[in-house]
Amino acid sequence: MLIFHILLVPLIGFPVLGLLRKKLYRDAAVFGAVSMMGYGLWFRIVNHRPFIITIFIEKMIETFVA
Amino acid sequence: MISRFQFYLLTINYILGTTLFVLIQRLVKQGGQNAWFMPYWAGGFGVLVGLFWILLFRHYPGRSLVQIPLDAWGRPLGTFVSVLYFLYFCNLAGWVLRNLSDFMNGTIMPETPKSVFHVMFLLVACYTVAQGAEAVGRLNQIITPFLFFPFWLVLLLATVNWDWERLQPVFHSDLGAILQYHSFLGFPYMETIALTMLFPLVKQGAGRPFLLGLWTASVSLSMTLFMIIGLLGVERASRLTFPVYTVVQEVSIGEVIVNIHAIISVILLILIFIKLLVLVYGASETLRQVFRPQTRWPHFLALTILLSAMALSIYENPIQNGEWDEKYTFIYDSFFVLLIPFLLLVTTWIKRTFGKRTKRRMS
Amino acid sequence: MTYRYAAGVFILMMFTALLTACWDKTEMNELALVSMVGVDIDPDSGKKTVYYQIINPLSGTSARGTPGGEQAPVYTYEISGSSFGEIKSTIYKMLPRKLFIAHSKVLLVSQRAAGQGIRDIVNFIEMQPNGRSSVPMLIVDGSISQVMKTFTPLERVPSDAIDSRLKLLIRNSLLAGKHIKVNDVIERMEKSDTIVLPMIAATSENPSSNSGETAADIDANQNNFIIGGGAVFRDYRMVGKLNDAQLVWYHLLNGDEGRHVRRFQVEGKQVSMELRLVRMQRDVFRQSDQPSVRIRLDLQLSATWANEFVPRSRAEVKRLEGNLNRIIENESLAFYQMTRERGWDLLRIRDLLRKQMPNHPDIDQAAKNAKVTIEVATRLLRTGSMNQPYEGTG
Amino acid sequence: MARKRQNQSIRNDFFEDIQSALGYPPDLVCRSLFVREEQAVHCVYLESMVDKKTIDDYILKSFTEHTFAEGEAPRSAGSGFLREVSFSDPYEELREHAVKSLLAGHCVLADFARERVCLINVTEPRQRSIDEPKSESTIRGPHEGFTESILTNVGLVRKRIRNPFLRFEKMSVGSQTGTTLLMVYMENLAPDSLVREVRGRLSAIRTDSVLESAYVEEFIQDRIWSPFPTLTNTERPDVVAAQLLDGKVAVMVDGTPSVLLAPMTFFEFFSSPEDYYQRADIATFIRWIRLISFFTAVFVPSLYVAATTFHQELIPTQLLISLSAQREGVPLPAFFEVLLMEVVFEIIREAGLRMPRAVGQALSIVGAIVLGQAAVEAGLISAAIVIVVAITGITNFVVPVYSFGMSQRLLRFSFVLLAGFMGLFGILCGALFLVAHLVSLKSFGVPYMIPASPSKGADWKDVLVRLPRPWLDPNRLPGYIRNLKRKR
Repeated sequence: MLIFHILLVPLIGFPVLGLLRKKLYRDAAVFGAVSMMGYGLWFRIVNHRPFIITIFIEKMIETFVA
Repeated sequence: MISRFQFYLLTINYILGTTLFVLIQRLVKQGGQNAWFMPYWAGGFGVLVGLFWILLFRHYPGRSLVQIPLDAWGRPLGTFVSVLYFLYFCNLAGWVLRNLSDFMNGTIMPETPKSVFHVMFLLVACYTVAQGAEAVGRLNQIITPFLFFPFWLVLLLATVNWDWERLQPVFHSDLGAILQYHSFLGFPYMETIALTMLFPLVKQGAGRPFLLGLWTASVSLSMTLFMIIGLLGVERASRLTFPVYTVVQEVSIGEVIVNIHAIISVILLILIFIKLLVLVYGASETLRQVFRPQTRWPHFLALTILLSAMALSIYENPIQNGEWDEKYTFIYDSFFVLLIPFLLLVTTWIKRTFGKRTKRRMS
Repeated sequence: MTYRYAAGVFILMMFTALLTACWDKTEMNELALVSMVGVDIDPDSGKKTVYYQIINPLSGTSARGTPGGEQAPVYTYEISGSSFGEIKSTIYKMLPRKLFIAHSKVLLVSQRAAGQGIRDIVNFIEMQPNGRSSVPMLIVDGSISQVMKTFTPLERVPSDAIDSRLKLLIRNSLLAGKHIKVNDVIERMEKSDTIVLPMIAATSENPSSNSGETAADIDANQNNFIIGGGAVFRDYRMVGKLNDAQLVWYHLLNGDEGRHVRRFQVEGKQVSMELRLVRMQRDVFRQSDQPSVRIRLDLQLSATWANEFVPRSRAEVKRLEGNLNRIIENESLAFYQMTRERGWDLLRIRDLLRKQMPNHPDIDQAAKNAKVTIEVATRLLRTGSMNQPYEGTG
Repeated sequence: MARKRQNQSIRNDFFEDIQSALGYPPDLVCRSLFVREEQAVHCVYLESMVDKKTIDDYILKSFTEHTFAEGEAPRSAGSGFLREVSFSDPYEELREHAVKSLLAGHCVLADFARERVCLINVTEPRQRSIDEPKSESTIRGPHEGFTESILTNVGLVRKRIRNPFLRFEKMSVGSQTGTTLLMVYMENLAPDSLVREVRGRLSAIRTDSVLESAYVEEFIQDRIWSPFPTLTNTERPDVVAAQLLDGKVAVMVDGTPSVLLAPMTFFEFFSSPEDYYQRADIATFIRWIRLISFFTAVFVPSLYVAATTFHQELIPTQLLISLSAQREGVPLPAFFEVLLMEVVFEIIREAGLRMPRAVGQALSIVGAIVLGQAAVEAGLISAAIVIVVAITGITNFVVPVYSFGMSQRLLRFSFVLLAGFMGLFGILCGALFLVAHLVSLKSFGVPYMIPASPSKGADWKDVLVRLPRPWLDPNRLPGYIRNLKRKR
């Protein structure tokens, strides 16, 4: 858990800070959005409650069809 | 720019990619002795779908799949659709990675954590994609002979265990069952939509090599199935998790040629890698074309984080994956592959006819 | 520049994480190389016992010629449990090294386990991630523990001994066939065919458990096991036995091509002939309502080992061939009748019918009632290094 | 009057100034001759740089024996050798000029009568004779090698290509060293774009010193972070001639025998001009040997590590038993064994290079055999490792270009690391990375992996096989060169 944060937070944080300092706001936003998605998924995996994508899509299809 | 021949090879390897791993067993289960026939009609369907895309791309020369919605539907809706495509590519890439790690865990490295495989492949894939589409095309071109010849050579060596009787009786079992297996249309044929991201980069038009590649891949898939059935028999091929691997594992000619299954694992891994390359290229290009960032590397980093997470959260276990495959693959894929392009085509036509009319009225 | 540093840090961090791949790392001297697996099931309690015969690498097979002659070439570990999966975990109560199945060469199954059914065993073998199901499977006649604990002379690793014996038998006799591997068993059983697996038995009641002693004993029959007889399997269950004479006809009629020498009684004279199958053809006819099967065997004869009598003229050759044709036809037909009486489809008639007439409503019944005719055509092609045996003056 | 005074002051200060500018070097020689009455001719040169015989025989003699008529140039000094600077030029410039010329090995002749300074080229740099290059010896073919003198080298190339289209372009690089570079190409064969590219890169070099062609190589190569050389270097004039005839560009650097050649592609490192000195079938066979030994050198140690520590099922049973018997009692993991032996091998090799030649040979043999044997006997490593390391060490030398062999070593180590962590999977990832790197690499605009990709079918005729020369097009150029020419 701790390892996960130690690994991922700087991995996402430093590039975001670097991009902000270079005033590349759009880059920072894109990078942040994509990597935060990954971060969220990783967070749930590390907690042993993974967000299973196919089950989610299955449910969406079911509701859509019904 | 990549050449037509490179694109042709890329199409073949993309389709064979995970198919040789995952699908052989299910196809044999569904089709019995006649499973080798299935790729032909599914490939025919794939060619039709391909023609449909080519029709769409005719209207937007030089534009890629995610730029077309931007052109047709305007910025906000177009961006939304492109983001959907981005997620679709990521999802497929996650799938590919997961298939890879399942294979590795199931055969040669049972104890290594899955993420190691994911991250390693992603690092290499990101490096390659960062060199541009040319690098992707050339890498594939260089590697293909090293896939093609060893694969068929190994399968030929395996024919010491060949038995014609395993293929009999021909066309006796229920042909309807073959036609019912619609998820085969979705995976791998409809997933080829990721290749359309490369369409504008192919010199002298991508249509013909794409369709030709689809058909070649179907033929080689059919040949592989034919050999698998002749070598393993329907009973075993429909139950083993990785029939291609087992076929080669059981080859032993004399004392020297034993244990050549390493070759087949390497081939399968490389095929998967090529599929991953195309998907990562699709995802990163989507980001680049839609959001137009100025830097490159941070986005690859973000992709690596996202994809490695996706790979772990695609499915919980292969049993659930099997169920998904039977019920939902076709619907899920056809949303991205048939529905959206169809809507795009319709709007294009409407725009064109209305545009003409307004023009005429103006003049 | 920052990116370059960030990339460096990132790659370094990734590599530390990737070190976990070392979990799969095993040095070669941490492996227990299994050469032979034996399986037994106690019919009363259902307790499963697995024997692992593990190669001792230091026993002198090494190229360096390590002074290891005193050591046993293999060690047999025996472990029991209520299921095979369980044994995977409990084996380490005794075994100090990581079990390594990939190079095992032979699978032995005790007769009593075979009688109860081998489906569990076969599944167990096929499910092992590193195991290969292309190993021959033999049925132990008698005590499996005895066979597993026998040292073999000459070929010091018993699995090698069995393996090479089987290879020699397949080439030089019709006592063993090619289709005796675990994957053949699975395939045949899944098609509800029958299969015959070779049997193995220990030659002495109490084999010596000291490899040095075994190696020093001149009598190779004393501490050894012998391959002979066949176990008939149907539906993953052993239903009967074939003796060596019957095995010959079984393998011949199943298309095995070993060169078998057998003595025939021709016109009151004894003659030993080597026969080898050249071609086999099986045709299905529909006669009235019942299908009938005609099996044509083309055999190549050789008088290489005919020390009693070698024909002198073309007429004699013709006569000998004609007689042999008749004898082989009769004997193999008798063999077929025997199997039919016992309800074993050893000629795989059912499979043949299923392929040739897939629309038949009741294949099982048809296979049982099918009329089988066997035609044999032999041709004498070779003589040995003598064209006539010495006959003396009497 | 003023002119007279200036003359006078020049007479007094000129030589003093030159001496002080050079820091009173011991090899500076000043000689004064009285020609007519007191009008002296002063001659200054650097003893170490010039051909004294020329000076004595032709220049000084001509002053002493003949009396020059007014306005007559020294007869003996040929036109190319002579440059004259008038006294009326600014003094600073004059001095600067004189110093530069002295350093280039000229003789400075101050002729006060005619009020001018003659700079006469009488260079004879100290150089060794032409002999066979040590690092690139051949069995058949010319045994000449380049020397440190650029003029000799030019002559060696000219000797092989007697063609008016052979072009030499002179440049000077290095703010401190002022080294002469020559860009050599065949005007009718080399594509313009390539020549322009090389010229551009050479003239963009900003550095203080160039002592060897490697300095130049680092500035003009395509990518810094790559283990693969995109230029090759050779000391053999026949190699340079062959490559020039293929339409390539050579860069000669004064003071070093190694000449750079560009562009180079991956597969060209496996063919050497010697291939054409041998029968075609043999040459083809040797090319294959080179390719195989490249793969052996890069992959064998890592495959060994992967197979013995991760995928034992790949090893045949008998071999596995014997290997595991060897490993019994060895303390180190196989990965460290291989790494250790590889490092030791590299150390021995490096030491063998630096050692005095007689000792070096003994050391490498002693090191390799005795050390390996002793380590096995002592139970530190298993015997198979010694074989693996020896094989890779030997195969490493097969590639004809030394710098390419170096890159193999780096690759080998990284592959061993990958194999140690992840087994076959690691090797595969490394190999894919390598291929991705190779296909993205370019050498002066030429894709590095040509003709494999982008593929040119016809070019294979001279890559994996060497067809007999009569079968090849007599005016043939490598495909990519033809492409570059066509693009123009």
